[in-house]
Amino acid sequence: MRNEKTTTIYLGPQHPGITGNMMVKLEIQGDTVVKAETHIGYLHRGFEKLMERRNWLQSFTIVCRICVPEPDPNEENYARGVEEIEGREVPEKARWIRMLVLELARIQAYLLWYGGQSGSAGLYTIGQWSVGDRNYVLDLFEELTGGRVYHMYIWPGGVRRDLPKGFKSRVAKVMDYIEKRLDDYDRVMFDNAVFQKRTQGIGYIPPEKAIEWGVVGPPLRAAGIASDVRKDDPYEFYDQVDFVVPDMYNTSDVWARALVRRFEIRQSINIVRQILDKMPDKGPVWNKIPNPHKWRIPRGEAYVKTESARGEFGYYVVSDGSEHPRRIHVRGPAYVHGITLLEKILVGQNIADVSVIMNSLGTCPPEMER
Amino acid sequence: MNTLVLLLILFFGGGLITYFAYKISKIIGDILIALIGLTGAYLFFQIDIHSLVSIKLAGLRLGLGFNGFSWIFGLLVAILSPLALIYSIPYMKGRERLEWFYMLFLFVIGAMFGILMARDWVSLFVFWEIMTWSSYLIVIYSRGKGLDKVGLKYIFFSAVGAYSLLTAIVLIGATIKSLYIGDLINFFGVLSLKNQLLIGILLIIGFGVKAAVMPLHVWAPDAYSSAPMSFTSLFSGAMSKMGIYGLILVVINMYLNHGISSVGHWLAWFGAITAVMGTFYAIIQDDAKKLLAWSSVAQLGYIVTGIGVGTKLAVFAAIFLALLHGAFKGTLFMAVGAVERQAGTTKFSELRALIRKMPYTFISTLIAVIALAGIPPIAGFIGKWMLYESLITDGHVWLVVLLFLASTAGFLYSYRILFGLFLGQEEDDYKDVKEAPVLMTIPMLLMALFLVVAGTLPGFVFKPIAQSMEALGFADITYQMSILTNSWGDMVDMTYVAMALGVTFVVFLIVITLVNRRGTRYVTTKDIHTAGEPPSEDDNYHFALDFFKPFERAIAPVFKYSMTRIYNVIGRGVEDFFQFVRRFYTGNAQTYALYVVIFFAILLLLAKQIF
Amino acid sequence: MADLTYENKVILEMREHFRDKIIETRVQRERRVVMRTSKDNIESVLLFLKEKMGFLHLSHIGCVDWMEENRFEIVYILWHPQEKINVLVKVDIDRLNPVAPNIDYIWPQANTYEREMREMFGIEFEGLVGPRELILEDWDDLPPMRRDFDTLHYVMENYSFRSGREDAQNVREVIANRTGEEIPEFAKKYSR
Amino acid sequence: MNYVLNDRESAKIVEFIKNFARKNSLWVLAYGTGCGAIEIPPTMTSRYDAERFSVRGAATPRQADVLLITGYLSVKTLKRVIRSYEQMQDPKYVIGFGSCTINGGMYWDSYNTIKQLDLYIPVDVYINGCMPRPEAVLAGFAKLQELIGRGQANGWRHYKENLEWYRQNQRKLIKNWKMPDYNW
Amino acid sequence: MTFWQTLGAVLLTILIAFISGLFYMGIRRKVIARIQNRYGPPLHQNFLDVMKLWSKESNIHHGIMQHLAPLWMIAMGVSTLLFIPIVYNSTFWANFTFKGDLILLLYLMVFGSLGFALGAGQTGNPNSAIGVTRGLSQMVGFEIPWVMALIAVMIQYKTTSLTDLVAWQQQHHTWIAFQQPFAFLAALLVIPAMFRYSPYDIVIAPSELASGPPSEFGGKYMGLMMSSGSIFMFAKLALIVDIFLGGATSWLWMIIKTLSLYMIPVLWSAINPRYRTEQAIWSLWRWPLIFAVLGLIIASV
Repeated sequence: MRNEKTTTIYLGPQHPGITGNMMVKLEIQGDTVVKAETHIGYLHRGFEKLMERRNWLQSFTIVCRICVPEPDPNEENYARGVEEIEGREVPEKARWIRMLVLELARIQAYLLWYGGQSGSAGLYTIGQWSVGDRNYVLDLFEELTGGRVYHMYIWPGGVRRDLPKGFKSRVAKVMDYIEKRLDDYDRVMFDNAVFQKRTQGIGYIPPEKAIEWGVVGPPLRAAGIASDVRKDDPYEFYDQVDFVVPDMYNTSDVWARALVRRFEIRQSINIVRQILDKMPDKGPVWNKIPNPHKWRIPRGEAYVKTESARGEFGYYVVSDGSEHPRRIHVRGPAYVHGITLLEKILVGQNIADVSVIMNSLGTCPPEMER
Repeated sequence: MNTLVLLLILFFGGGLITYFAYKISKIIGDILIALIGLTGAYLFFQIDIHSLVSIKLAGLRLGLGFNGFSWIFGLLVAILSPLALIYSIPYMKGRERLEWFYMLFLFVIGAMFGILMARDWVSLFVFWEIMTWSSYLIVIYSRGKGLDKVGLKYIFFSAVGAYSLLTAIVLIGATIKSLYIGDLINFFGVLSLKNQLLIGILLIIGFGVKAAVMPLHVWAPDAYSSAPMSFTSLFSGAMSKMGIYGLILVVINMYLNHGISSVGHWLAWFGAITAVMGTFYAIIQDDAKKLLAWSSVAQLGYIVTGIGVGTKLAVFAAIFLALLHGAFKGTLFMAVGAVERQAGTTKFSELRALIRKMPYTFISTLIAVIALAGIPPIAGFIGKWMLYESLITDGHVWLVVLLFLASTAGFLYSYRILFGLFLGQEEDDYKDVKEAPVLMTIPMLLMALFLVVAGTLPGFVFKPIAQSMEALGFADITYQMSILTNSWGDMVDMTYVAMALGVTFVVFLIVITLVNRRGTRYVTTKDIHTAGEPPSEDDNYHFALDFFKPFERAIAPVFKYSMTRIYNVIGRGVEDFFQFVRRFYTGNAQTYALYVVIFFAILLLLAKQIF
Repeated sequence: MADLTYENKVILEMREHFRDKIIETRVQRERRVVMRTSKDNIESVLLFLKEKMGFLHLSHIGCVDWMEENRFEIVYILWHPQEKINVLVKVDIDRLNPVAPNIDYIWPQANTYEREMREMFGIEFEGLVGPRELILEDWDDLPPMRRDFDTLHYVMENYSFRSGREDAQNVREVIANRTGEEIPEFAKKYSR
Repeated sequence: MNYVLNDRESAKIVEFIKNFARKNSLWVLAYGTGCGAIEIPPTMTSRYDAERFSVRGAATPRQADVLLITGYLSVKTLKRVIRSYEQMQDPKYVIGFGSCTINGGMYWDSYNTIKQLDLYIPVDVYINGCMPRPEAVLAGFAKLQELIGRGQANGWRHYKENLEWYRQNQRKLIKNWKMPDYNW
Repeated sequence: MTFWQTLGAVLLTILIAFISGLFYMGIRRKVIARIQNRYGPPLHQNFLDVMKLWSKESNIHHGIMQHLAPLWMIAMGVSTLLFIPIVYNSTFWANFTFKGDLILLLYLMVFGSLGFALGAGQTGNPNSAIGVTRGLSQMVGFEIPWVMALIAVMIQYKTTSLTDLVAWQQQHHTWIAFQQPFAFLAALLVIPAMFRYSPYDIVIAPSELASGPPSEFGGKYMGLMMSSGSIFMFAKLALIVDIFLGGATSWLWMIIKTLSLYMIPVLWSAINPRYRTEQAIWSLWRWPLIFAVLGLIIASV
């Protein structure tokens, strides 16, 4: 029976306001959302099933494709999961390089977020700038790994190859450039009264419920809770670098989330600089694995997690002692943010703000879809 | 026999005959009322303006007869009433107690003619009361839920009006010893200022109730929307004009012609605020009938403003708007009635996409709405143009701003009528709806045609208005067939407007229809961009509920502010009066009774002071 | 070795409170505690962990199909925001009669995980509200994440492949035709 | 000289002008169907700036000319893609983006993605790679423009003529065909 | 002036307005691209877009009102243009300027939007309807300060005729912008809203409504809309130039003035996000309204 009390609007899958390929079905009254329902499955390609058919090394090419905007935490998670079960040591330099890659990935993800957040509020200039500047980071990746988007660089036992010559100085240069550009973004985006009006006070997540509702990453920090996997469950050498987890932006709305990210991208640039300082110049970068076709991982399981640009990225890796993974289950931040949380906080919001809120939560369909 | 008397006999006698005719056979009754309506119009045009019937009754000199000024309103009634009657035949088909309804209907028409003919206060009052009571009985005719409250509200405010009229008449009789309207107008200057103000304001209250001026408008939206639509088209289209007629009588003939313009200016402010508030209320309605009712209140606000300002162009504009309002609001109420009859409801949230089912109703609604919104080249624009120009040239800046606010906000509800009833997502619920019967569409289309013609060649309408203006005491009324001018000498030539719009429209209509004609095809409204998602049966894709929510949110503070403004103007404690006026909406019978008692007490006090 | 006091404290307290209802406990590594319970006790264990022990955050619910042992293993991974500890609570479910208790009243986001497991493994959750379809649309085969669902077989049945590299067999010739390049005699043999 | 164009020549000229306009104004439907969507923002933004080649985004299918299938298509998305494609106005073009659209790419054995895009909708240009770089995307657009200029990008006509065959393929995958009928 | 001369002038005016309007849009795209660090499309890109839209081989409509919708727009655009004096003191380019005045133009300019809204309504797309409600609400927002600014000018110069206003400015060698600065400021502030550029682009709002009212328009309908949009844009600019910036003595001046005026909303829109509807209305009822009231007070004293 048709529901006459509300009007249905599909936000996505083919919609300029949606992040990626998913759908939020909005029931609206006037221009207020009374019910929101997230539908996913448009990007499902069953990689968890596919990994069961691949061997351990082949699976590594699939994991990076799980989250398109920021593939490296996946590779990191997979590599660390396998290493944890197998007990494989990673050379010191490889761990520094991993950190470098992860932080660069975070920077480029935040730059992409700049574009998404401002674009959803109708400020297209920032998107053009930041996505354009993001190419400089991707150039670094290309030089280091050979790929712009999918790097397939961090793998069990280390990383795939050493840094090219002069790479460090180029990284430092790009970092300087981006830091300079960030001030431009601030002037146009954060100092803009219209942008402030559009983002302040919307998409409120009650801080006392935030942990319980499964909020992680920047949205949780925007609620005033300093929670960061890099601090809470340190991996690689994150306990040896100096950075601050922000908890001073605690209004828990879209504006606070934007400020948190604005703060964190600068933190990441700092971390990159520290990594460049502390990284040893010489040393192996890969602890060689046996013949991949015969490479068996002992029976065991591991839950590993990495802080991605959108929050905690967890992998539950199970091995049954064979050449193939038994089960690799991915816990992406968007899996919680994009479905239950989004459905909850969209109620009562204006339809003009739906896309803004979605971007602020870092909803990313490919990782929800598996 | 004199045609004047014949006209009255036709309607009052006809009303009684109709009563019995319907008892005998519905068909005979139907034919009879159509005949009566048409004969009435025919008789009206046979009337000699200068003929007068004088009656001496119990020492009172009574007189019946049109003058040039009341004739123009008679014209409105004479043209609108047969159309409404003919429309009414199919519309009312199958209802109960038709004999009762039609008798009252004809009584109302007769009473309106009577009011316009009345040359003395007594007969005016008698006909006024006949009109009020008959229309009251029609309002509560449908016996629907909540109608008793509506009727109570209506009769209560009518009673207030009637009492003030009566008091004024008694005062007039006491002061100038003549109940002839002409005598009052002539000797008005002789009266003391106190009496001038008292009589005038009592009369303004009396007439203002029917014209639904701001604090007295409370009854109008409910009464308009509760009566059968065939009657409402007359109720709002013509009957409210009786109030306008009275206001013109008071403001122009009495005050302005004797050099008092301040009362008029106050009235103009009331009118402008009525226009704004009526518009805002209209925007938030969900029922087409309610929306139109509020829009009537707003439109009457414009007319009252024009009268209040009282310059030549302003009064001209007011009368022009009054005639047009009869035409387009009549059309709109008829169209909504047609929709109600065919689709069963007038709620925007339930109706949708009737355009393909009821094309003729849509066309007439479209034209009437364009006239209502005042968009050229349809006639409504001319009235608004003259009104604005008169206000601007006369320096009433803030009134123009208010009226512009009302008219711009008026686009919102104008669009809503068209969208809510005729456009949007088509659903199977309404697939069996058919176009209204011919007898219903023809009156609508005729009036729409009139609006189009009057838009390009308004001179046809200007001619009688100019005559009536001269009867009001304005000299040198000049007009041209299609050119409008203001007192600064700026002008608009409607033929050029119509030509520019029409020629471009037609040329590009040909172009867009012919270009790639084979590739142009119609698709259903299910084939829309739903973000790639195939539409499902269970979901509603028609956007109708809380249509102007963002605008409502935006004006919410203004709303509050202007309400308090009005009550400040009235000069009472804000809170008290707000509470007090709110009681009218509660519909509690005791409060009305209390109000009547208080009112009487005030009247008595006043009367004691005077006599 | 790091100090594992709180990890051990969790185990002790759980042992004390639930006694033999907790089947297996171990500290997997720093910040990881693993325990196993039975299907009937899982709700009370999780509630206790959340309300009493302060494991407020549900990180993850995973499921592993141990087809050979005829069981599904559901893993609830909780996080203690103050003590920074993950606890993995495992529960086994009969593979032939896969029914598990619904816990989305404890953590709302569990709803999504449960819907996913229902779809991917065919596990029924008692009293789970929500649309049936989460990811797949009009799926009528075996739940795809079960071990006995053969994705290659399914693909071969339902999709058609572009045949081999036949489209690229005359690559060299195509390029030669376009550019006007001469193909040396010896290369013609290998140009496919 | 008194040379009058005959019908065929004038039709040719009209066709040339039409194709010129079409190729120099490509509006791309904003539909990120697969992971390739991540390379669309760089393509459209400041470094690569597809707009200088007259390529810009369009919000709804009614206004769009080009449907960019960015990567693998799951069956659920295929249904929406078909609907979006059929809502686009002729002439319309499809660019298959990434190896997944060509032969399934690295998801060749996945139960939920299609392996060969041109079985379901006609493809005018394929861009290979996983993922194709923005330069490759621009090259793909250039190729499409070249084809349009020569009047050879006729996938939409092919689709109309062989609708039965395409429908058959589509319905094989999409079990619940619940879409409004389009009066072709 | 014979009939044919008038017709020729009318057609030429329309043509020039159409071409310059499209070029203005091209310039806008280019300027915004440069602000965004890009090269941007060629200046004539909009001509190609219009041509392409007209050459579409299939065009769908959801009913007669959608078929007619762009026609209302073009009828309004063309008629508005014809009632606006373009070249001062020229009998040839006079068009219909002596046949209408400002109040007519104010109402004429609504004709198209309302007609188009009807077409958008018939598509049955909820996004279109929401876009229309937003547009109408915003119209109430900007019409009030705009009309007040115009009334201030009208009562100060005791005329409602555009020709007289232009003549006054040309004879006194000054601009009303200097004589009535508050009204000009108010008008200037509402220009972005009139053009529906950021931050007032709430009607189209791609990321919220997927382009709103025009979302079901494609092919020739969209093409006609773009054409009428360019004409109407030029008309609006010419109107403001005539009222506040002294009109023009030749087409060249008109183009220079309109183009420089056009750059104001363009540059303003490049760096602004979108308002929400009620925020847009209230932003228009704040400073623009205050300036308009000041102007009105100055004019009426």
